[in-house]
Amino acid sequence: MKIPKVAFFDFTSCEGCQVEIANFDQDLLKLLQVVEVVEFREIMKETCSEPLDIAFIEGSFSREKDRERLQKIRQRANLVVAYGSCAATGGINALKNHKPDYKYKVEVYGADATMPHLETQKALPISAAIPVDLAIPGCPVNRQEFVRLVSDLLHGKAPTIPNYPVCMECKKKENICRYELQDTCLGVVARAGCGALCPSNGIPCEACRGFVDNPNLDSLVELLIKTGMQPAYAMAKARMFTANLVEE
Amino acid sequence: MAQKININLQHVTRVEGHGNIVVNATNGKLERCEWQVPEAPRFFESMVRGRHFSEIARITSRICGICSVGHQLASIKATEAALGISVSEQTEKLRRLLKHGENFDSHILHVYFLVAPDLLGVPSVMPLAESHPEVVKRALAMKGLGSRWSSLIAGRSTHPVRIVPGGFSTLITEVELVELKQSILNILPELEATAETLQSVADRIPQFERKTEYIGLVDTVEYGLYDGQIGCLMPDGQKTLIEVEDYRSVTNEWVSPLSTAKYTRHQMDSYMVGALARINLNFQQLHPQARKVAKEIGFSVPCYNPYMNTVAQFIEAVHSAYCGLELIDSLLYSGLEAEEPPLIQPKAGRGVGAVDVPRGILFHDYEYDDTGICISANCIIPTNQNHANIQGDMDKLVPEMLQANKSQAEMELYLEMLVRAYDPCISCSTHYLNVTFVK
Amino acid sequence: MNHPYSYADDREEKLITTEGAEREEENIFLPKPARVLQAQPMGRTEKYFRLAFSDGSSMGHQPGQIVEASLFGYGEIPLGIASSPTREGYFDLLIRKAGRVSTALWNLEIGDTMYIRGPLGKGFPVDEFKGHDVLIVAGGIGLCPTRSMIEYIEDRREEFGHFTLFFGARTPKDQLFPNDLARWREEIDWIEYHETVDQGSPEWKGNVGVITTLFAKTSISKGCRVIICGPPIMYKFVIKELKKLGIPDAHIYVDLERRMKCGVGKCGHCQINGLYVCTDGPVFNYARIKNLEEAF
Amino acid sequence: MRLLFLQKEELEPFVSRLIAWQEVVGPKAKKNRFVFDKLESPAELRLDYDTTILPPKKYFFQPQQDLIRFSPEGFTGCIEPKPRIIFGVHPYDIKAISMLDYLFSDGKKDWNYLANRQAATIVGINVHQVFKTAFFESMGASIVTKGYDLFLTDIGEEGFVVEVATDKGEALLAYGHFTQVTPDQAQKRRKILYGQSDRCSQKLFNLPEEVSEKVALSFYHPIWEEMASRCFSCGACNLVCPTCYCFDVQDMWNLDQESGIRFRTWDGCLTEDFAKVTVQGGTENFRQDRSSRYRHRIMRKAVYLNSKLGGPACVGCGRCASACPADLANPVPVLNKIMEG
Ligand SMILES: Cc1cc2nc3c(=O)[nH]c(=O)nc-3n(C[C@H](O)[C@H](O)[C@H](O)COP(=O)(O)OP(=O)(O)OC[C@H]3O[C@@H](n4cnc5c(N)ncnc54)[C@H](O)[C@@H]3O)c2cc1C
Ligand code: SF4
Ligand code: SF4
Ligand code: SF4
Repeated sequence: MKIPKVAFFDFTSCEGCQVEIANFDQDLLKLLQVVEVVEFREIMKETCSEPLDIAFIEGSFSREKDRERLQKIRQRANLVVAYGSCAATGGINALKNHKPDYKYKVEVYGADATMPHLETQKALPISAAIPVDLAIPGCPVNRQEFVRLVSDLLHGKAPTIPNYPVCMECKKKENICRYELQDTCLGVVARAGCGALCPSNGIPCEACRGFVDNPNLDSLVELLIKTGMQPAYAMAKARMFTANLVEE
Repeated sequence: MAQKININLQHVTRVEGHGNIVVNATNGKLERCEWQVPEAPRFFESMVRGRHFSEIARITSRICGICSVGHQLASIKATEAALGISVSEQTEKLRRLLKHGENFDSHILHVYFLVAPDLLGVPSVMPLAESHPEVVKRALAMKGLGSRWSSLIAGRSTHPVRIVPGGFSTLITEVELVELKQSILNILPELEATAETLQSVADRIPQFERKTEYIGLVDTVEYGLYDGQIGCLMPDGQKTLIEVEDYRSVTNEWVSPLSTAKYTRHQMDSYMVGALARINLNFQQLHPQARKVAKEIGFSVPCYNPYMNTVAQFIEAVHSAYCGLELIDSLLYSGLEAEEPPLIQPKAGRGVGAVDVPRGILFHDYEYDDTGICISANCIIPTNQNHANIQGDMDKLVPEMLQANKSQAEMELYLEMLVRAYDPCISCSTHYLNVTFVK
Repeated sequence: MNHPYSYADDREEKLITTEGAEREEENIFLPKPARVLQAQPMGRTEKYFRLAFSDGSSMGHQPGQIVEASLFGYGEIPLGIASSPTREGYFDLLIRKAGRVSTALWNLEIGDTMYIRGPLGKGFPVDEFKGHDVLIVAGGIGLCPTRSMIEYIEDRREEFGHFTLFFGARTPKDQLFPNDLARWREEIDWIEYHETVDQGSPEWKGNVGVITTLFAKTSISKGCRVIICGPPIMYKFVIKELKKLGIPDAHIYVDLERRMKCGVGKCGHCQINGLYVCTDGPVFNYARIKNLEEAF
Repeated sequence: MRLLFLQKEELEPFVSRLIAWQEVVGPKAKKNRFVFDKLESPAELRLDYDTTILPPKKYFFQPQQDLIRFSPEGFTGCIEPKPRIIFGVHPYDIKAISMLDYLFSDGKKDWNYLANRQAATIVGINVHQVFKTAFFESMGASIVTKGYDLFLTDIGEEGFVVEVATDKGEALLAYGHFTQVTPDQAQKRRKILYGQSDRCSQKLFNLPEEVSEKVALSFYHPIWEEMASRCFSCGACNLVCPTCYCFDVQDMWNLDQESGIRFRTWDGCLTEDFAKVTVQGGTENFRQDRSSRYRHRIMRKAVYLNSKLGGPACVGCGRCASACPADLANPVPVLNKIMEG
């Protein structure tokens, strides 16, 4: 296998996914033997203009003016991987999307909200601007899954992201279900792949990886109301990381 | 010497988030000198409105992936203050231990991955793997400890999962505490080696001073990181303490047409937060081992050189390692109680939480209605507080460099190093505006 | 109430003690390496492979049986064996590029190694075909498992009655095994071959239409034994035609396709009601499964 | 039948010595539930448990189990059994283990399971507290007469009557102080094991054979659609079931991108893609609707495997009922309703 050239790019995000990559510890050195990182603004001054085998993009597409930069990346890269939920679905950034434009500006900027340079659009996945070959969900991405999916790509094998709910992984971990503890949980509709990290640590799943292909959202709302949640809030509950996926 | 300087550094590298430096000068006359922040606005204060208190910290954690531990702690403290929840001594100790973990982790990341290349004369850590393999191995080992430290306590180092109002949803075990202790002990020699490396390159740190106001937490229990009052230190040594609830009287945010970020000012035109501010404020509370290292490297307070922030960070990393060891011993000595976070009854109220994250003092402020739904929020991020100070430094530094007839390349390097020294976390972008620049 | 079941009574002995080495020998997940002797693209997305086990052993299969073929790192898939056991020293597979594993296998070339477990499942009960006329109705890729039977009949021609083959492909480009087809078209003494395509092309002179239109071209004897293999929707229509001809259900054999992960009756993916396609099939007597709701 | 007696205060030293000798797993408390887990000390053992979140199948058929390790040099199988004592298994779980033993040895033997199973010593215990949704009585799983090596019956303050069923069980005796059983103790044991038939809160109103016959004919019953409309297809009901054993097989490369593993993981027939295949030009899902998947599970428990097992593939542990977030996996009301109609 020829050593592929890869580069990392970031858009609207918290950069936590990049940090997760840095957290590979000594394994990072092993990874650097199978890929060549040629550009990674957060930790490298080097830039390059050569063609890339893989461009990893973190963050949402949230300003029209980023489109051009994205298109340039697309032109250079053989494969484009949107990694992290911001890039894959819009992620947490999309939580503002369903609020009328003027409203969030006023909330944050008060009287300054009318300044003309406040233009932002909805936070969208990278795929809203350019074609993406693979979107890896997760807030932040799960390191193991990231490596596994990229390794599949390097071998020319279409990567598999689970299409079953987090409950599957949660049960394998033998956790007590949040619902048994009178709590709520979005694990029933959330796409697995994280190893049920949140329920395993005693907190509900918030579906940071988005939903399975056909989430039973009606049943979810019914279930949340049964746990005592206000109906209006039950409808909004599933929108934390998935605002772009839930209709108003 | 007639000289035309035209610096336009788009998206400064090896910093978190996007920032630009623009400097124009002709014949030694400065025409323009700007620190610009073109990061896309993200509107977190708006996003948390209408969400339940149990979700808030998980949302605001996403302001920043590098100091997400600190964001969660500040957020949880604000929520606890608003809902009138108190936490056990054990929880507080564990949170302090966690805070040290984050401090260590982030500082190592900054010192090794972002600043070291400048000091060792390479563009990034990548070539170091060849030229200085021992340095890279050391860096990875230390970074590894940093993230394991937070992960053991909080479930994950980036966007931790176990920090909840009232305590921890899952407790670290005593076995894990012992394991953590051993890992920290194993890393102490690496810290010593780092001190030596730092000493050997100390002369490459630019000599530049600008007197400014320093702001950070001042705590009675320990060196201000997890808790305390807002301490403000003026260049003349005058120190005032302000309650966290009154943070707005310190931050005084204002919108500058020059920059996309909201600026802050207190008693002077700008102030500095972060490791250098903390160390200037709290030097005497540093762990003796950290003070010893400071002495070895030749660091003393007060220090007005912003480039020295990196050195201050390293000294803090040493401090956190030793304090971590002591906290672990004290937790093991008293034995871990199997505590469950309390069941929380929502009530209407407002609360402010402050934590000194690696890049400086951070405020979260929330108001809840009686069903526990957030009705207003305000977050003030350290990097925002530093922007005006960075601009202030540039305004003094650039003419000095012009005076000294520095080349454009040198100027670029020094300006970049200046920005990097602040370890700006630009993605913490709750307050950013989106300004179109006049070309 | 005492428990009314006897499930374990006489079956418990099955759990005999076997020690390490034997277990490894019997490890049902360990494949055997096989070398690619020939590799030739066919159709639009298919590729034909001739293989031989690297240890020289023979497949020893029944026509209609399957193998699990794999490449490490990519995974494993079920494939029908496309050659007859009467032709020794090699076995044939035909692989359609469909997803992860099949694409990786498709990319192999002469000299490469494929990993094979098998033969698995139940093939065509050849003894029940002996002495009877035989009709094979193959749609698309359904030709490959049935090819093992076709070759078998060719090699043991005297054991079978009149042999008719219907082959339907989507378009002329999708036709498989062109050399075989050419032979079948010409050598009419041992095979009555009829073909059709769903969509013709300017060069195509043959029949155009769904596979059932071929029934009008010939007459099928009542005592004929029939094999059907093709895409799921084909079965219903072909069976309807066969009913019209008065062929009893018990003389019809179908070759079914389901998701498979182990091929040895454990993983559960291929279950149709109570049956496992991998061990009870993939070849089923139609009379036996016609009432299973999930079969068609 | 060989019976011995173990005094209550002799239990702890017995378990202690076993722990010193081999890995011992047993029911331990996890908040308000129980799990089988490695015992560090006998004090953790909770023989008064109602049921565990996952059944003991996890020790033989692990949630994730390596099948093959490969590298450029070659490949090897991974049958790596580890001796282990499973202490405190309820009768219904023993019965379920026997079923899996059968299913994994039926046809081709699956040594990846069987080797683990062989390496285990099973110590049974009578049910103290009945789990809230259990119905093992209706499934004929309240009593087992085989499938264990030792079986303890707690006869109260005195201690345990211990049935020694196999040589493996016999081997454990050396680690404890056992005495002869008195006729009175043996009588108490009989009463406790066979004399309690009405402890489960849930019941089937018909015999499993009758259920199986009728449910087999209820393929088009409206109840499937009714129940499944709220189903999340989450598979929780599958995974917690002691008689569910479906799995997925996947390959994965190690960091070096050359070596790697082929492994299997638990799969569930309720999940959307379980019966999905890739065909020319797309996919085909043989159980596309939630209701068909929901029906498949219930049918598999009540009907499909009966001919192999000689009875239903459900032991009435009640785990699925409590694991289902939507509260609809419980087979009892479904089966009873079909029987009524
Ligand atoms: C009895 C039988 C005989 C077959 N004979 C042939 C043949 O001779 N030639 C041929 O080209 N194809 C044959 N197939 C179909 C072939 O198995 C699938 O095309 C192949 O499994 C697709 O796998 P993939 O990894 O490429 O696709 P992916 O979409 O990546 O599938 C992932 C996994 O799902 C399972 N899967 C997906 N689709 C199928 C499917 N259709 N059947 C079974 N499992 C599936 C496999 O385990 C596969 O590895 C046969 C299938 C069966 C059941
Ligand atoms: S805790 Fe959440 S993820 Fe786990 S089983 Fe319950 S609903 Fe599913
Ligand atoms: S179907 Fe439910 S009750 Fe029956 S054995 Fe499985 S988990 Fe237990
Ligand atoms: S546990 Fe309940 S919701 Fe989940 S798949 Fe089973 S029946 Fe459906």
